[in-house]
Amino acid sequence: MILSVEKLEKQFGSLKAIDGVSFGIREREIVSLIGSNGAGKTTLVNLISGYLKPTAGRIFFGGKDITYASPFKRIKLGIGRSFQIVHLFEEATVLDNVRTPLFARYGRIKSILWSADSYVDITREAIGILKLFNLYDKKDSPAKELSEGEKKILDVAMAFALKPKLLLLDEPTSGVATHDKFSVMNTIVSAIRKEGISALIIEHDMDIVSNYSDNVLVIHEGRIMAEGKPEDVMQNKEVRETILGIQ
Amino acid sequence: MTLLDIENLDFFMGSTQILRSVSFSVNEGEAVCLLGRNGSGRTSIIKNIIGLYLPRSGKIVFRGNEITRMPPRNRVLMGIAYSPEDSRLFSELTVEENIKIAAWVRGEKNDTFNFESVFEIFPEIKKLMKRKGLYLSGGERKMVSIARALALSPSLLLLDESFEGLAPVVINRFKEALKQIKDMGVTILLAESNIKVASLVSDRAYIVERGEVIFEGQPQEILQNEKLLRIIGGG
Amino acid sequence: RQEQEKVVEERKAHIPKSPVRIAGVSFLTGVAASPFGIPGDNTFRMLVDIINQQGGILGRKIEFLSKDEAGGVDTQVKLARKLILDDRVDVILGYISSGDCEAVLPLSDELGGLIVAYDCGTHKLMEGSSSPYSFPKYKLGFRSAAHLSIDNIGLALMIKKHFPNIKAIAGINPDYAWGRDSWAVFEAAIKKLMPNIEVVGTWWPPLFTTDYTAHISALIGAEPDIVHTSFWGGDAVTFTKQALGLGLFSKMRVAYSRGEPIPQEIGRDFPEGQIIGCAGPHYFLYPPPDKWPLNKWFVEEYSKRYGKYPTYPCYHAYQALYSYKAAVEKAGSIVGGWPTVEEVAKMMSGLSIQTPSGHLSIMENHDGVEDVVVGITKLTPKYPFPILDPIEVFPAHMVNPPVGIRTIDWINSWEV
Amino acid sequence: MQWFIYVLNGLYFTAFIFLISLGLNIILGVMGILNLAHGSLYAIGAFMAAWVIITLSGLKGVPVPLLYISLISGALLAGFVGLIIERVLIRPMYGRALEYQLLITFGALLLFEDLIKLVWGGEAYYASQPFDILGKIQILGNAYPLYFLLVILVTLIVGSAVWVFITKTKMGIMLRALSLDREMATALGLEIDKLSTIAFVLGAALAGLAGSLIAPTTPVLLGFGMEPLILAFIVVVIGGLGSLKGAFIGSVIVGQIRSIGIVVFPEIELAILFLIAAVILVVKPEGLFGR
Amino acid sequence: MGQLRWRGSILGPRFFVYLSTLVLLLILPLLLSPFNLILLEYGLALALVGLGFNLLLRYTGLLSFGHGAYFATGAYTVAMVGRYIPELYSLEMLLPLSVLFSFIVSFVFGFICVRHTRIFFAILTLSLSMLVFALLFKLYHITGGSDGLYIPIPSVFGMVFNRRPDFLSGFFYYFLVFVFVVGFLFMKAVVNSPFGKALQAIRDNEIRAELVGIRVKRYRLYAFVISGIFTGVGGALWSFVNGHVTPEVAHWFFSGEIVYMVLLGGFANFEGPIIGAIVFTFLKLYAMSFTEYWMFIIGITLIILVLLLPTGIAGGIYRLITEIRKGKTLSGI
Ligand SMILES: Nc1ncnc2c1ncn2[C@@H]1O[C@H](COP(=O)(O)OP(=O)(O)OP(=O)(O)O)[C@@H](O)[C@H]1O
Ligand SMILES: Nc1ncnc2c1ncn2[C@@H]1O[C@H](COP(=O)(O)OP(=O)(O)OP(=O)(O)O)[C@@H](O)[C@H]1O
Ligand SMILES: [Mg+2]
Ligand SMILES: [Mg+2]
Repeated sequence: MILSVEKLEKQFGSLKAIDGVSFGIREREIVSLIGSNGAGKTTLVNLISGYLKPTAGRIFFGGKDITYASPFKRIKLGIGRSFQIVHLFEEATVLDNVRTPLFARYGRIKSILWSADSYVDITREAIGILKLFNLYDKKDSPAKELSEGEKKILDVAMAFALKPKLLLLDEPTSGVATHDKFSVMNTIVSAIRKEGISALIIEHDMDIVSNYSDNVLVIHEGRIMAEGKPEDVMQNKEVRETILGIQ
Repeated sequence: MTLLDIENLDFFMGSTQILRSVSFSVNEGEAVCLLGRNGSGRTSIIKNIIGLYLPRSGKIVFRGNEITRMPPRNRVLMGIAYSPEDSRLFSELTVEENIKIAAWVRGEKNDTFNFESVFEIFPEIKKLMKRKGLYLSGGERKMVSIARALALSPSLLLLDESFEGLAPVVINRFKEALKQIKDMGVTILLAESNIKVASLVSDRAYIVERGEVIFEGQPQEILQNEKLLRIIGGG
Repeated sequence: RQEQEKVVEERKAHIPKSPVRIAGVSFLTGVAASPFGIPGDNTFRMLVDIINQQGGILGRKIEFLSKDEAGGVDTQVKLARKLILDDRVDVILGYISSGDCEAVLPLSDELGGLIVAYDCGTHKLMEGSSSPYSFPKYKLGFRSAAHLSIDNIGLALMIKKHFPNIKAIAGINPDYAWGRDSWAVFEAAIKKLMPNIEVVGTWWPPLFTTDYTAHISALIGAEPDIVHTSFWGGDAVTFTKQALGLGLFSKMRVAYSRGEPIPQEIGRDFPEGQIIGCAGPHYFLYPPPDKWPLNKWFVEEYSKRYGKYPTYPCYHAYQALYSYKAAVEKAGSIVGGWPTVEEVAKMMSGLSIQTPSGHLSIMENHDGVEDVVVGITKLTPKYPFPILDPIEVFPAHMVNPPVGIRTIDWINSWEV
Repeated sequence: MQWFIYVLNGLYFTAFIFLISLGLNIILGVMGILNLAHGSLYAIGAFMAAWVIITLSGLKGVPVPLLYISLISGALLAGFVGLIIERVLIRPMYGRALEYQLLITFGALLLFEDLIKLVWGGEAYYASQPFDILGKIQILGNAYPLYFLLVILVTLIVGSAVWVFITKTKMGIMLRALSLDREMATALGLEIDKLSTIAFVLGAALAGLAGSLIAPTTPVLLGFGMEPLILAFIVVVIGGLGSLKGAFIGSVIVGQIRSIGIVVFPEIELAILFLIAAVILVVKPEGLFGR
Repeated sequence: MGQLRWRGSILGPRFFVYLSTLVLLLILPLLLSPFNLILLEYGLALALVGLGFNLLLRYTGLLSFGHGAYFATGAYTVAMVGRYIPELYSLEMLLPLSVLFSFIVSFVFGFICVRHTRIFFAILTLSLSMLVFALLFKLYHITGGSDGLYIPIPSVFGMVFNRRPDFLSGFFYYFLVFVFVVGFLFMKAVVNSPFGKALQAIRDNEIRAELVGIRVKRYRLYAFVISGIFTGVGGALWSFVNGHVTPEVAHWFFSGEIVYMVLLGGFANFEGPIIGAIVFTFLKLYAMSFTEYWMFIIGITLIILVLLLPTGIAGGIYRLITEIRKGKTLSGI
């Protein structure tokens, strides 16, 4: 188990957004997190990545208790994430968007007197990642000039550049056109598999869920409704009714 | 009868041309879909129609009146409503206030807005009424944003990627609702990237590619045409 | 030696045709403009016109450059540099703010230009850091008026004379050098003169405070017999009005170090029995116009032109311009021709002239000395505001420290 | 019962600073613009009121109540000037970067300093008639000027009215929507221009009202607006950006601390306010009622 | 776009502009009147401030309205040493001391301020600088209160100068140019380094920056401190030129002038603040000696600038160059 969550709870005022959730993610496993709107998916990811502090429960990562660790600590431990709403360095070029995480990862970010361009290896690696995500053509445009979908792809590429052990992706393909959804997912997932990274992916599109995940976690009103292989979960009657809307 | 007519729209951002001579039209009571890849220019078209962007040249005609350079407010008063792809709720106002504001623009008195029709489409909203926009989940925001556009009781509804981020069960419900809305005589223009969703709710579709309209036809035609499918990326 | 004589000969013959350039720097904007800067500047302009009509200085007309003192000390330093290096003025007459004086006067020697401070009050301007100090501090820098020691020593002498039995005093002074210095001199003097007196509190509201109610209430709570203040302009008026409203004057007296214009501003409401200093011998009833025609002429000329009575900055402006004029004429008559700035400076040191308010002497430390007038307010049917009655005139030697001794050291050396 | 007077003094100061910071905060909240020229609007209000009062009391047979009504003139003029500032200077600034928005109001501040001088000259205005006429009353054995009580009362009324307006009325909610997302408010068809103008004019008029009310208590001079502006900043920092409640509590804190501080620690006066603001920000970075 | 193309080669036109500017700076004492040379020195000292300020504004996205505080720290370091420890009063001691003290002050203030961004940051820096102002003002017996303190001419490695104009137009001018060039090169390196990229990343999106492993607040603090030190050194150098320092340099109004001059030059360009600092110095002084309504002039200039030339002088020049280049290529075809 790279990640295990025990009896996690999160209360917002009178609302219990996460209500006693326990589950685990194995190494190299890709888990999809599905559920209706407002079920608590983003909240769960925020708890794991440290952007929210739980009201009860524990989170372990690689055997360590990280329940109250700072987000920064968790990044250093190897938890990477993307956001439901993209967060880019809007004014910087696409290349620099990917290069900056690399500088941080290689501990070069404090270098103050040498030009960024003089780090040829890092630049080369960044270009490799851009090629992987089909963004190479745009490498010199400022990120703000990308379309919504391109931004989404770049966002994932940036999380990827950190080479985390566990990648948390919040609707990585929402806003991406249908076909590109698959190619983006292909890229991400093959990269994840190649690097042996584990992932927790929030996704609404069941085609993608069933294509790319090893395991599915269904969450409803803050509790786990079902858990298992995609095929099995999608046969679950309750899931079909409340989440998928299929009678 | 054409409700919305767009002629030779050229739109620039800074010095880059985003839209190239875009022309298309939407008939009254129709549901029309703009299909295309990411970055093809659909959002730009929609923002030109609501007036957040101004074109360099070309014409936008609504109900026979040219509205190309009209301020957004006038367009809204003429019956155009818009739900953006990133929802854009007023984060410090409650859901109720978010929706009511739209009703006020339309001229409703303070407390007469009837939320029933909204609850019918999105029952989820009922329990969110007193929550601030800031604290909603992604999908909840989407719903409120659509509800807010509906509260303007528009005759033309502009929906930008409104199905994104909604759970399948909600999508199903929303598709049904769109049909009802259409039956009530509201014209719908949606920007979509998912041809399957588009084919279910729209009568006609345009394909936008690199800022140009390159195809017009039935969604079914596109579904059957390999080449078109590749262009819009609808695998 | 022949060479030298030739130079002197040439100089005698040579008085430039071009006008003499005099810069006047006063606050034309900002809060100090209306009470000080504009009256001072008005006076300069008026007197320049008059001198020019009478033929100028040694036959040279005056070209007057009127400059704003606003913008802060660094702006003034730059401006003074420009005036001396770039505009090549013959003299700068200026500065109301002590801070500006302190910053600008060192430039006189650094840049080789003559600078005459005309109104600023700090007693430290020409003093060294310990007594006895060597003088002059600046070869080319002067002040043509007495400094604030005359106001505050005058008040102390007045209190000793008229209210010898008081037990407690307090101070409320604006929180900047002017207020701090005024209080320091006053406190030293009164403690020396009346050793048993107790200071029950000091308050330091910032300049241009609009609400003194809290201070006034605190003063009332502290129960002094006399409150010392160096408020001027609007601050003095605001304080007085609000103190009236809160009933302060029914419980204590206030001694205003430069209060001369305030009774006029406030009118009949201004309470009787308050102690008022006049910034020198500058009071509209002193020197008595019938006995001192120069004052009569000055008051008439000024009020004809500007529809107002001159206030003390006007007198100070007169002192600056005429002491420069006198020094140039004196130096010119000795060296013949137009004197250099060094020659003018030599003449200015030790100069004594008649002014509308009596005699002004500029001492060897380049500081002016004057008598001081202090009075106690009293309502009379003749004027719509209280006038000063009785009036005391403390002569210059009683209220100005001798050359070479710092003011505070001088006061501390008194033997009462 | 001296303490009672101290508290009353604090309330008076609160009233004065509240009107200014309320206006500042409304403009800040709705338009996202920190109006550095706010002090100038206050000064304009003060000059106008002083001028009107002096002019009126120079005329014969002007009834006394008219002097009090004329106090509004400052608010009106400041509101009108606010209208012009908003139309000419602020309107092109929407959507522009923060530094431009700040600098344009800084430019306006410089401009107005000199315009005031052009219009009213460099001399001080003394317009104390309304203050003098009311005289003083005895409260628990202490004299207190009645005019100050009037100022407190007016502020209470105006403050409550503004609060109701912003939080309860349709217009107020629309103003808040505007403050949150200008582009979306545009797309929804809100009357952006009208709402912005209302907010700015309201804020400006409140500053002008403060100036008007203060004019009878102190001579009105050039450079009059600087100090209150700084105090209003402190209030806003303490209370929280754009928060009405914050402006109120912040003013109360500033008023009372100043009043008590002057009695207890006369040496540090204003510095204590900055220190308290700094401490509050260290403990609660967004201010007491910040978003 | 033109800027992009030049970036590649060291020997681009930009390099030649720099080089000729340096040569010009070195021969200017022969060309300018003593007074204008002094103004230029004010400008150069402020240019260092502008460079530091712009590291925060342009590269870290933080608008400080309180840089006067660090400026004052530098200037008052000089003044206080002159007043209390005259033995140390030499240029080679004063400059390191001003670095030290502006480091301390900007570190402490930065620590509080970097938790905020945007307008809150602006108001907060403003308030803190007013705290410095209030202290400099209040501690009259130590700081000279509103009158400020006199700044004597410093000695340099035992050399003593008597007249300030000689000092300023001789040794000190070249020293100032030297410090300026060093500061310029240092800042240039900073903004192009990975550290500079990190700052820009923080400016663009602090949530993401945190997420890619940049300690946002700490880096903001680094930037703040570097900026503060530049400003402090600028203040120290300025004080030698000015010969006097008062608390007004800590007032927010002075900080506003710093913002003004940076915008005047154009903050979107690296060189903008330098141009702005020099032009502003001349503009303000000549406006002041031209009319008593000088505030009106600089106010109107500011407004016109913001409305019509938001990219400042440097931005205007760049646009002009781009346009000319475009014109050339077009006519070439
Ligand atoms: N800070 C908060 N305060 C109050 N309620 C909150 C807060 N954040 C989230 N919520 C509520 O908690 C619930 C769970 O939100 P969450 O964002 O986790 O949903 P989600 O599963 O990600 O949904 P979606 O698919 O729509 O993004 C929602 O009902 C939301 O409104
Ligand atoms: N500020 C900008 N400057 C220059 N180009 C921009 C800017 N914003 C967007 N673009 C470009 O405009 C094009 C059209 O964008 P638009 O958002 O209209 O596309 P879209 O079809 O809605 O795509 P998506 O599915 O990603 O939302 C894109 O190629 C994008 O790169
Ligand atoms: Mg979510
Ligand atoms: Mg789009």
